[in-house]
Amino acid sequence: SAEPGADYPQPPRPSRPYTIGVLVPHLSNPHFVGQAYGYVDEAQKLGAKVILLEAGGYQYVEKQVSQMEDLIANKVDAIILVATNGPGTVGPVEHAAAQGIPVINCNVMTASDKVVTRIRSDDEVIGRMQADFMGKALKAGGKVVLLRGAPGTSWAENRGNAFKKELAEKFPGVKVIGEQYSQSTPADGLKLMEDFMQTFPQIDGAFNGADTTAIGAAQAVLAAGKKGKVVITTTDFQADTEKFLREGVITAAVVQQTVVIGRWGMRAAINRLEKRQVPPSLSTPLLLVTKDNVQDVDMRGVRAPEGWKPPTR
Amino acid sequence: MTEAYLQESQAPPRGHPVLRVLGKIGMPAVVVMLAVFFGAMNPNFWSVRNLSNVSRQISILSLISLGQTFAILSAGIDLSVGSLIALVSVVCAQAMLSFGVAGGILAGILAGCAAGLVNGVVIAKARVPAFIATLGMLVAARGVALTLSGGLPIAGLPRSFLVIGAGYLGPLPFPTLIAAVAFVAAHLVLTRTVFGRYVYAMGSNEEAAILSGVDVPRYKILVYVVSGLFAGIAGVVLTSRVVSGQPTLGEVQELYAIAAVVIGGGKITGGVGGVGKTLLGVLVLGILGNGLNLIQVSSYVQNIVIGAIIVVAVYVDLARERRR
Amino acid sequence: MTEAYLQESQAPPRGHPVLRVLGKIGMPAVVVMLAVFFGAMNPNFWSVRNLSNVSRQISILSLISLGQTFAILSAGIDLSVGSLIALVSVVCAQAMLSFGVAGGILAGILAGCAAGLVNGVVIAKARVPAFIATLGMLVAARGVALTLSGGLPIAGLPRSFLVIGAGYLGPLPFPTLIAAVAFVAAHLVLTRTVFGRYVYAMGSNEEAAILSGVDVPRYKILVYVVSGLFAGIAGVVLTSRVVSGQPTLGEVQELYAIAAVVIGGGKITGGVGGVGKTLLGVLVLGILGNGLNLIQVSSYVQNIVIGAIIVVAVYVDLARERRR
Amino acid sequence: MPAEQPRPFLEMRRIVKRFPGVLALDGVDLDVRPGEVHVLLGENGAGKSTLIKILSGVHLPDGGEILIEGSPALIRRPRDAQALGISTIYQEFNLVPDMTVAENVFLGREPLSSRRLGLVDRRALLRRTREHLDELKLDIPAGAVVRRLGIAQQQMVEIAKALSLQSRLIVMDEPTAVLSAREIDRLFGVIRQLRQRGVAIVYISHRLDEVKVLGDRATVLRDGAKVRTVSVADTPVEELIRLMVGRELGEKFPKVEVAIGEEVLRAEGLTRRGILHGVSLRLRRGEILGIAGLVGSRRTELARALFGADPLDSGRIVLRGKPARIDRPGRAIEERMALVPEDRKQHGILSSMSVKENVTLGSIGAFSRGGFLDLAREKRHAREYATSLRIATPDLDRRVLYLSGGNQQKVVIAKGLSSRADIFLFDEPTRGIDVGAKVEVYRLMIELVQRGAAILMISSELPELLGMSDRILVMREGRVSGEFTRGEATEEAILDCALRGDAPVAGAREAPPP
Ligand SMILES: Nc1ncnc2c1ncn2[C@@H]1O[C@H](COP(=O)(O)OP(=O)(O)OP(=O)(O)O)[C@@H](O)[C@H]1O
Ligand SMILES: Nc1ncnc2c1ncn2[C@@H]1O[C@H](COP(=O)(O)OP(=O)(O)OP(=O)(O)O)[C@@H](O)[C@H]1O
Ligand SMILES: [Mg+2]
Ligand SMILES: [Mg+2]
Repeated sequence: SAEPGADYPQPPRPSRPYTIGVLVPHLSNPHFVGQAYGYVDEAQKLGAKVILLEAGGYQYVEKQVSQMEDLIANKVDAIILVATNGPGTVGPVEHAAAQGIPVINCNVMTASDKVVTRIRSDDEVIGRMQADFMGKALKAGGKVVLLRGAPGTSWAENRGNAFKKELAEKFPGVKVIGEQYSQSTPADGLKLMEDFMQTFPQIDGAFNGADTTAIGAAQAVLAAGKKGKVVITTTDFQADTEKFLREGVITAAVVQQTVVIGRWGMRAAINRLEKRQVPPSLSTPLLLVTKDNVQDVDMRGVRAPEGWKPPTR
Repeated sequence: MTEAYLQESQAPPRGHPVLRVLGKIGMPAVVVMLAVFFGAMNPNFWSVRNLSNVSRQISILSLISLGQTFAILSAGIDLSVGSLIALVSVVCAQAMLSFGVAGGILAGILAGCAAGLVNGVVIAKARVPAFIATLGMLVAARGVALTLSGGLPIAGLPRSFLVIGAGYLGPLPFPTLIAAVAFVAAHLVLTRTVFGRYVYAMGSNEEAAILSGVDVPRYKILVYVVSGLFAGIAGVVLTSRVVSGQPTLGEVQELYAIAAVVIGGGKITGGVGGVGKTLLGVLVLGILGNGLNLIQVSSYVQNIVIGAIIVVAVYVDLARERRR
Repeated sequence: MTEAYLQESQAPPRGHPVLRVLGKIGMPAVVVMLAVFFGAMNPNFWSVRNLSNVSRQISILSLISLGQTFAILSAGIDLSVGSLIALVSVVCAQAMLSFGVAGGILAGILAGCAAGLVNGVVIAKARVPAFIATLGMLVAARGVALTLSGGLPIAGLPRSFLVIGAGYLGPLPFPTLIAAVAFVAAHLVLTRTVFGRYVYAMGSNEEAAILSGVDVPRYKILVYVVSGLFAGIAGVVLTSRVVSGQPTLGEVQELYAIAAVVIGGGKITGGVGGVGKTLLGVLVLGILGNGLNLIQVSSYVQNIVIGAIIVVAVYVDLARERRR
Repeated sequence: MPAEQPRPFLEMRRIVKRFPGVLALDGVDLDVRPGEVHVLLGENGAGKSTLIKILSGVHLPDGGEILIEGSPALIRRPRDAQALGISTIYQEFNLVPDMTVAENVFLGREPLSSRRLGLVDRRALLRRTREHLDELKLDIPAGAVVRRLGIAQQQMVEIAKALSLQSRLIVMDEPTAVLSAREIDRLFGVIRQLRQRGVAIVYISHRLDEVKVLGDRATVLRDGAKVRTVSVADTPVEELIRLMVGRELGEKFPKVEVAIGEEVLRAEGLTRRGILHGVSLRLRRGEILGIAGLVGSRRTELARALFGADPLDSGRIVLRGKPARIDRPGRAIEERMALVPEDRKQHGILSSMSVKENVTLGSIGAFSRGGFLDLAREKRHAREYATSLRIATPDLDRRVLYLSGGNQQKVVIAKGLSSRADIFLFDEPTRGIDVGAKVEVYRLMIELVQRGAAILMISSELPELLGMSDRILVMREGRVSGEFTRGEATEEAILDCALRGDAPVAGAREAPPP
């Protein structure tokens, strides 16, 4: 089948090797490692050099700002930015623009409009898709909880809010009975779900802003012997998510094609540097994965290949 | 001694009568109060299942707090325990995939001890302050964990391994049992062995200990190996709980481990404290974490409450001290 | 005192000859070494633009490290500075939207001082250990910041406010200037004023200070207000730098602030240290953070390198000490 | 002493103070007149320091009242006492080790160049400090960091500080405990001047000879209760002792000649740059070797060097005929040596640990099997020493922190004695302990040598040296400047030998700018 993301095609290999700075919030989960693979692999194909920097977490806006300054000082040709935070990154983006360094904004949006293009799969849509699935799955009505994810991050806010809005509008029968933020690790998801199940005798569904917490929630549900009795929806598709989905513990995953985001970001950067037209915004398709269609998912667009690691220098 | 001066010479702290009554009993009273309160707000708090949840949830904190107790008693500190959990988790999982369950567990625990050994040698031999030595390890160990794992969780661990985190013995979850055993063991070591006595001696007056013939460097190293060992066990248990090796586990746990020791009544400058006190500290934090979720306090507000209670709890405990 | 004893009584540490040579000069040597190394690896390091970047990047750490210097010198500690930055940022931004730039700045700085005051009173009056009091504040202040802001960044600050973070005076970024002024001020206070004397006195022997009639509680409170003040300034500058109020700013910065003080040569147990030493510590951390990016060390490995260098730097510095 | 009785400057009435498990003061009265030196006597733990700590605002009394010149005074904090013109030299040092002498002397009342900004006038600070130091004829640099001073120099700084307050009542809690002849003379000189100026002085000491020369009246405490106030002039020493101890003491120095055996310790040319210069000595089984010298003559450094606590630049140590490499105290202890250090607060006690744990720390191995402790046996062992040294403590689990100064010293001695050692290094062992206990310590020393041990005793109390030693070495500026046999040794000869050239006890470094 065609390489995923073929609908924003790979440009011809440019005449000279460009140096592209890539800034991501962190590199400690499959989502961003997959994306990193997208950037690095695509850059290789396009003969470009990548400087890949992580801020260490969404909370480290300041560090990302500094890293961006460092890249500018280091005179890179273009910068691909996955913003730790919308407004927080405005300053350096405009600074880069002023220095004539084009900025491509991927996955998490900066509030500045001085970017060449925005490439993402929309958080609102992710929230809505989970809501629609949840609503249909609980057509009889039911009680759901939200494991929103990391406090203070745009994705945790936006996905959760969109989920609640959509439910309220389309499925009044389905009630949100509890929601909580937590660090997005399986351990925190596990604890949170355990506590939810103590708080509420009856839970029919659990929304997850990120699959890190979903994996924890799945454990809790398994341990409570409630497998299949709780509809667990989540975002993204790391190995454990797939395992639990195949086992029927996690019911549905709205999957971002992180590798594709990476490839498109790099392609846009090169196109821009080669003076080609770049559309002001591109959205990478989302996949709704359930037990039934899991085998048809093309992992090339979702995950880095087995054993690939971000370049260590 | 300053605290003698403060203790004997100042009028007992004023403050709300309830506090003053509590003050007579101190930290145990705080623990009971919290439990009663949450139980009243949500009966499920007392349910066997929830209590066993709590006990399992605090097992990790318990383990690293025990290691921390050794470090702090000896007038040191171990900031690296949180990162060590991540390192151990990754090492344990990777080793397990190639050498099986036993191999993985062993590798994980050894990794913890090895890191502790490095801490110990840097502190005792190179005489770098414990704060700096273990801060360096905090940063570095996280880096190693990320490098080894490439930032990805290590999935596909054998089912048999998962019992450690998920299994039960009667109503008691395995992690709880492991923590309980660890508590007893640590208590015996601190109160009944030469090593334990020396831990207190180093923390109370290192120079006097040296002049009394205590081989301080040697036992200091041992202290951090012990702390690493407990981090190792914690890392293995947590890895089993989350059925995968995770390079992101344990962040800021070091602060809570230290908090547990000090909340219980341990002195951050060493020499004073013990396993029993640490247990109280762990309970306060554990009950808060679980109870506030059960009564559905928003996670933002939870921070405020937890912050306040930590302070009040210690205040009440000291109020008792001063009344002696 | 132990290390005094160690200095006298232990042979100078063996170890690599290079280290021994460095040992003669200590921390300044480390700073120069790092700069030379990174400059050699990437000429851009020495570019005016990059140096001014570095100076701006370390301005925040500088400010909170100064506050931390007061706290640690007085034998205390302030774990809350990181969270206070977030609290200040949110308060400052929200106030600014309704009361304009000046109002916002004022509100932010006052928020910092107020939180510091709370820390101080809890420590000096309720006599809760500084570690616990400020740990409580660390957790609570973050909660307040998140609650006030609903967890979301506060955008739309007036352009005029942004000069604070982005403006220049000649080649010097404003944040750098602010930090520089703060350094001078703090130095004068510590070396020339009665308050400064008392900070050292409390940290070196609190009992003696009390017996000499120093109003220790009062000055302790002042110490934490000062720390809060610096956190306030840092919060405002950072808010301007990230052109928005951010409830998640400053995490673990407290550890780096403490590290800066100790790396420079301050004694974690109080009484020894100073603004100059702290500056050295800040430089080590700042140059590392920037240089490793410039020579493109993978972010995973950066952790390992930073962790190692922190330890080695302090070791080299102590080697000098012992040679005395 | 004036016949008519001037109105007392200070009256303390029915003072009561309880500590957990102890009734430290049980209705004690004390009145002090202007221009008198009022001595407080009592065994260790009798309540002397507690009484004066209440007077200086360190402790709050549980009962009783304090009158200054007839009017009730409320003393809740040290500052209150200072405001009332009361200054105190405490038994435990209370200087700020990381600050300079000058900063310490004026701590809390720094001369200011700008009151509004609270700017310290450093020049005035140094100048006025020098004035006070000169009054005491001290050549300690005003800019020296206290940490680098010796224990005796520190004590003199404390005295300078107390005097600089221009107080009307000065309390001195065992000021001479760490001083030797020269400093003591200077101190007494000052005290007599103060008395002339009508300053009242409360003086605590276990050295009865001092009490005799200095004291006007003495108030004796026993177990927290006042026994009696007597006129020193009309009361013989034996009587004072009986009032304190409540029983007759045997002879002061229960010296027994023991057959001297073979050499167990030989030091040859011990040298540590700037500190020790080619010190050689021999110590034999059954022998008590006394070391005399002025403060700063490096006796402590010698002991520490022998014990492996300080490194040597050259010289060798021979133990029981075999050359030994003692590079750390651990080795010394393995070689069955024991050290009773001079500075109990810094090197002696582990204050947050119990009396029992302190006593047995050095010999803990003897009570353990496979690393596990036999707590019962340990306790029995500790109790033996606690009782034989008459350590005043409610129980063996009490933290040493809460013991009286002298009882802390007894704990340190017990710790040294309880080890399996047969070579003992005692540095000022009887410092601050009461007459009864001193005799007890001497007895134990005799027992040790009778059992074939060898003892090296550093002391600044010549009578003690003369009374107990078989031989006396005199040190000066890190050198052995003389040796006397028990027969030929006299106070004059030793003092002369120690003083010769009267070397300055200076040399502490200037402070680095903070
Ligand atoms: N001239 C000097 N130069 C430097 N330091 C000195 C000098 N004189 C005394 N000291 C300090 O005073 C301390 C006490 O003197 P030291 O212990 O060396 O001799 P000592 O005879 O044992 O004195 P003490 O009678 O107090 O035991 C020493 O530790 C040393 O630090
Ligand atoms: N801070 C304290 N806490 C508990 N007990 C104390 C405290 N200070 C003193 N004590 C007890 O009070 C009693 C009197 O102590 P104090 O120090 O007054 O004796 P002292 O007469 O000064 O003895 P010394 O001659 O040894 O200095 C002792 O039994 C001591 O154990
Ligand atoms: Mg006393
Ligand atoms: Mg001495």
